[in-house]
Amino acid sequence: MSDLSSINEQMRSLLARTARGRSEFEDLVVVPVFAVVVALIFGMLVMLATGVDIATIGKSFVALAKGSLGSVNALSETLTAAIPLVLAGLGLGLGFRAGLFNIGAEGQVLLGGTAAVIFGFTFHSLPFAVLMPLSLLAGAIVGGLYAAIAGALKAATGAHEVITTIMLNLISFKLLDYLLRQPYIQKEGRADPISKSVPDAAQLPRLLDWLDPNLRLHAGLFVMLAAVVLVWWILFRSKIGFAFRASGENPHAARYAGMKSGLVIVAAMGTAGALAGLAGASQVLGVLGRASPGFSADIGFDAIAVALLGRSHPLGILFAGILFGGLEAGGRQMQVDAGVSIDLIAIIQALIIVFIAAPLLVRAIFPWGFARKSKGGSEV
Amino acid sequence: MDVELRGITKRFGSVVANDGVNLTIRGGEVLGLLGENGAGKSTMMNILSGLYSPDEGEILIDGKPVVFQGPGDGIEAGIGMVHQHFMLVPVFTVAENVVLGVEPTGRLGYLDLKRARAQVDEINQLYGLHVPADTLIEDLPVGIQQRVEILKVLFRQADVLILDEPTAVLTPQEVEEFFGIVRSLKEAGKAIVFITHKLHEILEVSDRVSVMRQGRIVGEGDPKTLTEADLAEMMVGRPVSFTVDKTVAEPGRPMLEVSDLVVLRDNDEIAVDHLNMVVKSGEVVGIAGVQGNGQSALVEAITGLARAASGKIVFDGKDITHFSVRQRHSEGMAHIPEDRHKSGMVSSFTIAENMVLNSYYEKPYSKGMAIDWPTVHKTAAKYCVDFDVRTPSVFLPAGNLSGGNQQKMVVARELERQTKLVIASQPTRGLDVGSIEYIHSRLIEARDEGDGVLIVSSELDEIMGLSDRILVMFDGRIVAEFDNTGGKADRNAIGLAMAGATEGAAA
Amino acid sequence: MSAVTTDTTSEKIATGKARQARIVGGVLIALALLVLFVLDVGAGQVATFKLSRPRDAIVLGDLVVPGQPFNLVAAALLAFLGVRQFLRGGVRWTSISLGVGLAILVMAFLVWATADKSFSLTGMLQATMVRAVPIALGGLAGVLCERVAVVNIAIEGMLLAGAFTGALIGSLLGGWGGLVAAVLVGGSFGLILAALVVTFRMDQIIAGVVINLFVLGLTSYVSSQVFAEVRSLNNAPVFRAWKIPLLGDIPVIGPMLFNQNLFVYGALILVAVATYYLFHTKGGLRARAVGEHPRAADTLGVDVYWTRYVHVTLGGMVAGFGGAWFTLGSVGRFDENMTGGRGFIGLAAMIFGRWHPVGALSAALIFGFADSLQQKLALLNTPIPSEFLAMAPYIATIIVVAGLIGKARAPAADGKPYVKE
Amino acid sequence: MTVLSKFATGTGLAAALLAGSVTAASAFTACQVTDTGGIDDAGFNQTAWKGVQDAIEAHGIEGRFLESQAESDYEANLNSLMGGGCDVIVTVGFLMGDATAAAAKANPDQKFSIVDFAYDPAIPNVIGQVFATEQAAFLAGYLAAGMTETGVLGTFGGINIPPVTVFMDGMVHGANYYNEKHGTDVTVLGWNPETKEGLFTGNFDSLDDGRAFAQNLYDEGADIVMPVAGPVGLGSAALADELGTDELKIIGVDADQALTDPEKAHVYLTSVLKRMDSTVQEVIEAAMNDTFEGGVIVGTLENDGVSLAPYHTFEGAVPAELQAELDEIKAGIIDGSIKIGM
Repeated sequence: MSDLSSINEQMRSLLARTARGRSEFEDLVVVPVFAVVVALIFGMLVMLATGVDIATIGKSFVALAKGSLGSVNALSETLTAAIPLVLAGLGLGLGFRAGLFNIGAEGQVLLGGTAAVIFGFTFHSLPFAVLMPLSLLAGAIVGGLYAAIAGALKAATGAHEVITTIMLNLISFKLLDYLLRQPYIQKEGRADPISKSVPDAAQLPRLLDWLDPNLRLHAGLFVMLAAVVLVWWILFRSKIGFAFRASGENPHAARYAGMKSGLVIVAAMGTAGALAGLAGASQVLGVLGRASPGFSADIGFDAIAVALLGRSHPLGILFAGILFGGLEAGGRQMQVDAGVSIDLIAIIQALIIVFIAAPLLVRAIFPWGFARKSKGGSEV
Repeated sequence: MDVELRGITKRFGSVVANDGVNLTIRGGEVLGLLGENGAGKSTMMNILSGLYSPDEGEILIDGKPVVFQGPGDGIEAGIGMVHQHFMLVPVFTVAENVVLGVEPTGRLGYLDLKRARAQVDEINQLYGLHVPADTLIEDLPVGIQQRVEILKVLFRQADVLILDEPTAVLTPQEVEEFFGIVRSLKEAGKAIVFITHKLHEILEVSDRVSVMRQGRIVGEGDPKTLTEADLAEMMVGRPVSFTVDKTVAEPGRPMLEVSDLVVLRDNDEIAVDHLNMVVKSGEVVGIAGVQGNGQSALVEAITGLARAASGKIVFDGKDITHFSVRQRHSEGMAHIPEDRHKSGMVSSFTIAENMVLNSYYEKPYSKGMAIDWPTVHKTAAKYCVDFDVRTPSVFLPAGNLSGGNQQKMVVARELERQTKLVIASQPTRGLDVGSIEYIHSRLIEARDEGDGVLIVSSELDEIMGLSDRILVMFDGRIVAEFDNTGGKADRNAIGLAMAGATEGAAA
Repeated sequence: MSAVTTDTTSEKIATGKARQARIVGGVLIALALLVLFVLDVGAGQVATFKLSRPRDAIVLGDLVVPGQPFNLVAAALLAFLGVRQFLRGGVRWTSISLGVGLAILVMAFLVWATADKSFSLTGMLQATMVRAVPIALGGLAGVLCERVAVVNIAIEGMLLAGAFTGALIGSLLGGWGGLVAAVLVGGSFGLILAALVVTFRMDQIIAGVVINLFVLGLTSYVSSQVFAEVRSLNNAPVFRAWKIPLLGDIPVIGPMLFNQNLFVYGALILVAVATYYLFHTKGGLRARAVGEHPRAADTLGVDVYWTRYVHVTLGGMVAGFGGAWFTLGSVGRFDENMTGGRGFIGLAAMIFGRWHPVGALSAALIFGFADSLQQKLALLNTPIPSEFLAMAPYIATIIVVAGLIGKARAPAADGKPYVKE
Repeated sequence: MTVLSKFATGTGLAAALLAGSVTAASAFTACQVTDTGGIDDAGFNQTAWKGVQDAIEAHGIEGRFLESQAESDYEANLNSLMGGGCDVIVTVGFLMGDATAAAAKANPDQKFSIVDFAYDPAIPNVIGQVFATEQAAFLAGYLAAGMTETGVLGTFGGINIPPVTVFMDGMVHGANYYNEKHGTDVTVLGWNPETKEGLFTGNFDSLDDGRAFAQNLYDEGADIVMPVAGPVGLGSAALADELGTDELKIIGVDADQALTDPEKAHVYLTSVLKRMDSTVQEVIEAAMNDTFEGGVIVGTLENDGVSLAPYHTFEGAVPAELQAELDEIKAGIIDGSIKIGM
């Protein structure tokens, strides 16, 4: 062994953080930017192919921008759409980190939202300060429990969560149809499946209605931001998050290290489901005011894309969710102004993920965008 | 058939696996190819068999250059390879495995399994392999599986057979039988490349030897005129002694007592069968045995990864049969797992994270529900210095380290703590000699500090070199025990016990 | 030596299989109680099942089942099977007993639901077959892909693409043109999936999810952007039922199997061909080897990438064919998201059917049966909420996936990319 | 009102999209938000849109529409039209009732109209358009009962909501009235007006369900089926087309489906019309002429807001006596001498 000072020197150098490499930058910034740009171009080609003329295409992109960023209302809509996407996306991202591919966010959103509604109107006499948070919590708990079913099955029997969560989604749709017909839940005087309304005291207050009553942005925004911070802390600072990540990267090593794999799976699934349930709750308490069949509107599926685009990192998911929220709000404007179907947005979203999830593909298509010695990715 | 490799170079990323290798293989001759792990032997043979294509250089068969696009071309040219990790489909029968790729077919692509069976039996007869054609591979013992591999190669009428570390899974007696098969193949005019890192095997069976180091051929010669020491020096690049320096053990109180332990596999088969054993403090106990005789299950049961179906495990006087992995860990049990990539580390995690992989929840690394990262980083840096883990930073992913440094990282994590019992499973598999020596000395150091040390290894040389006492495991039981003070245990008797013969010593 | 010790230990240690046999026994006894007390038919009530339509060539009388005696016998049979399982722990008979038990349960349930009413059994079986077709074809597509170790979550998207193409090209070129185009488009999405996961090593599940999103977006977009304006592009001819002479006139079975359209026959033939191919030909052996141990296959000269490309593309073509059923085999018109998750159910059918074409078909028939039964129950006004019946197949799938009833084994390399170096 | 061919529908839409450039002078814009069935559902969304198109043709105004993908889109879609320069916003469907009310209350200066919903109390800036659909459906049920050969009729709905079940009610009551008058025993499968339960696809978009449900009813003996599920009914029509109209006939709903689904025109015995096109146009005209006043427009047999469509290919098949009875019943309903569901 060498003398003390040289050991200290060695330790100091070991503890020096390495600078972020070019490849990491490409991965985190260049590829996503690329993906979005290419997907938009492809969207344009699709429009051309379906006989939309150039002027209308131009108009639709203007509308896309205007509808997502162009006004207070646009921004409000973008953020409103982003809230559930980010919340559910955080859950999925956390699941991905733990090696769980949870396709079931949709069902968790549905049941979580329904639970929040039921809790809300059941205890309608409680004051706002109690009822609103508890309703959110009810949504989170039910979403978490529903997801935990898939987790428990995986932990106990090895049943693959992709299949079980797909099945749980299908079950949740039927379950919701059934629940919404129950006299206790169904809105008075209605024969169709629709729940009673959420009382005012359970609603997430709208933030900007003093400006304009049509601005729907609600206090779920703060729930979303808090969730971003919380998930970041869980993943990268907490002990349980360490176990999540270790299990996700190498379940054998996690088991060897004494992490109870079953517990980790159930906990990760539960947390993911709780976030999805929260997404559903914030949607009903902040936007819809009641539950109806399919009120989740594919939030759970879009959130998969959001989590992938955000690289399962809480901050990435925040940005990705806002981007997708913007696409949704802008897409609506696109339909109004240019008469281009909002389904175009789904195509663009799918393409974004293709390029994100297959960086090899991006590199194959655009070899000149990568691995150059020059700094920065501005050549994109 | 003669084969010549000229100037073969192969790179994986920035690593040069083969660097201008020249090699000649002749019919009716056994060429021994010797080298440490990572010297580039397997890469070269994969190039020869067509699995990889070389970046530079050429292959000549009987003087004519050939280019292999894929393994199919290698087979076509008469080159067959028996891989170190068997290339058999477990849910297929022997016949199906053998004919895969060269299937006898009828009309409409109909797979003529009857004909396949007949052809398999024919070769069976010819070389005396005795392999049942209709049994599923997963139901066959390892030794027979290897014969299936040879059968596969012969079925394709290979003239050049490449045998990659074929003896790793065999008992000494099975090795003898295997050498018999090799000799009969040689007599039939086949060219054979025998790859190993075991010196005595080279001397026993090969007609010519080539030694590889760091991707190059560093020496060639006639085994009759070479000694083990010569070969070892060529292989490592410096004189090495294969004996581990250690004092006579002073066994103390029993650290680990296993009694009547039964462990089941996933399919309810019995892996460990009413096993009894003791490891005392201050001694190294080695478990010898052919892979697949329940060693892994035994280690898993002791460390808490597998459930004991019945029996008792006592650790330093405390019954830990139903303790969790974590409880055993905090009681002072250290575990160096048999496959570091699979279970010893998380490649994408930083070295620092790996250093606390199984202690992150304890003081001083945890505070409340969170992890105290500055402490973790400092500790990791200290461990790296102490155990000579060579890396520029503890923030790099562990996957970036070389194999030897990865294993040193694992050993550092396990041995830096206060431990009472060290369980090391295949602690030096796949490492270079330098790392092997280093890890061996740390294990002996642990013993000298009063730990009980249990070594499980399929390398009999390693067991013989390290252990004070040797237990032989066969079919889930300890079938023999040998005192190895001063390395005096009878290698031949151990070999017999490994093959299941019980007339030696009783457990 | 080892044999003796094995025997002594197996007495003491309860094996998983024996435990499973006891669980099944318990389940069967519970079912017997269910039939006895819940599916309790009033005395004298009869269930009438219509076997023929008035205009059928051979007209059978109605099948009239006395409700109470039938269900008492059913309960007794269930109880017998259950007790036998429980006591004897007959490991070999476990799944058979359970299968028989569930069949008895379904019959008892039908008798109970139909007590003093009637419905067309033949019609229900025919509908079962029809509703099973897209699921079976989706499942078969899954089998082809997963046998070479590519997980295909994109079956849903491929079905949808097939349905869309069938409608569009069918409108322009007629039914056969539409069918060929649907198969080709399904195949090209298979090819895209193969390219993404084999060549670009994208995560297989993500790739599948993306294809689903993309197809849904694209078809919905074109449907609302183009079809809404030019209706003639969305008006394809429908393949009518072809009655096979003689066979089609057999009561009950005839309408179910021999008086169907191209897609039903196609599905049955494809299942037979796929079974022969996978298990009795050279190509099938190689494909399965690639799914189980790709490196072994590679060392023997089987081109793993090529094999995966081919089979995933074939799977896509089968799914494209199944998708065309929605338009060319059913309604002649495309509508947004008209496959409604049937691709995912096909995936479940594949697992339910243990990665075997015939298994996938059988599972699809079970799903189809549940589906048509649900419609009948709505007509019969049973007190059971139809939602629960609709859930039953999904719950069954979860139970199968969880291995609670026998463990299904996926191809060993399933879902893992193969890196050649 | 002009009959729209399929191409006219297309060009009409295109004209609407490009309305800004074509009719430069107009300042008035009518906007429509569809429910999840889509603008081309051959049913009530399409019929309502036809009303807008008719207004475009008649008055040279601008028209826009916005399709809802899911129920949760209703509010968002309405929102994105706010400040978008719509002079009147027409929402289509009972399910949009809550969203429309909320938007109307938040935007008292914006004129709204909703199809299939009436507010009680009325909202000053919303005109509800409701229809006495059961009157026309009653006629359809009577007609079907007179035409059936098997003595079994069938119906099924999209989801169990009043605008759907009112059709089914009318049909059952019409058939019962026929039984009463003729002493026959015609049954209607798929709906029970007393328990308010029956056969529902649970959606308004799976055409394949439409086929399967019709097949189910056909298997049970029905030879005339009325699907009340928007485009889902097109699937039933496909089945009838395949089986032949001797085996199965379809009664269309909302629009004259022999016209909106021209390829399958021959399978429609008749259609139960809800003339949303005329009420929508009426609302637009009211908004243009500043006579817009919150409240309800009710379409009845009397004001031709609901009616039975022509029989088209079945013109010759309906016996004259039956037609005479139908005319008589229609008069009876209008003068109140026949009460439906009594």
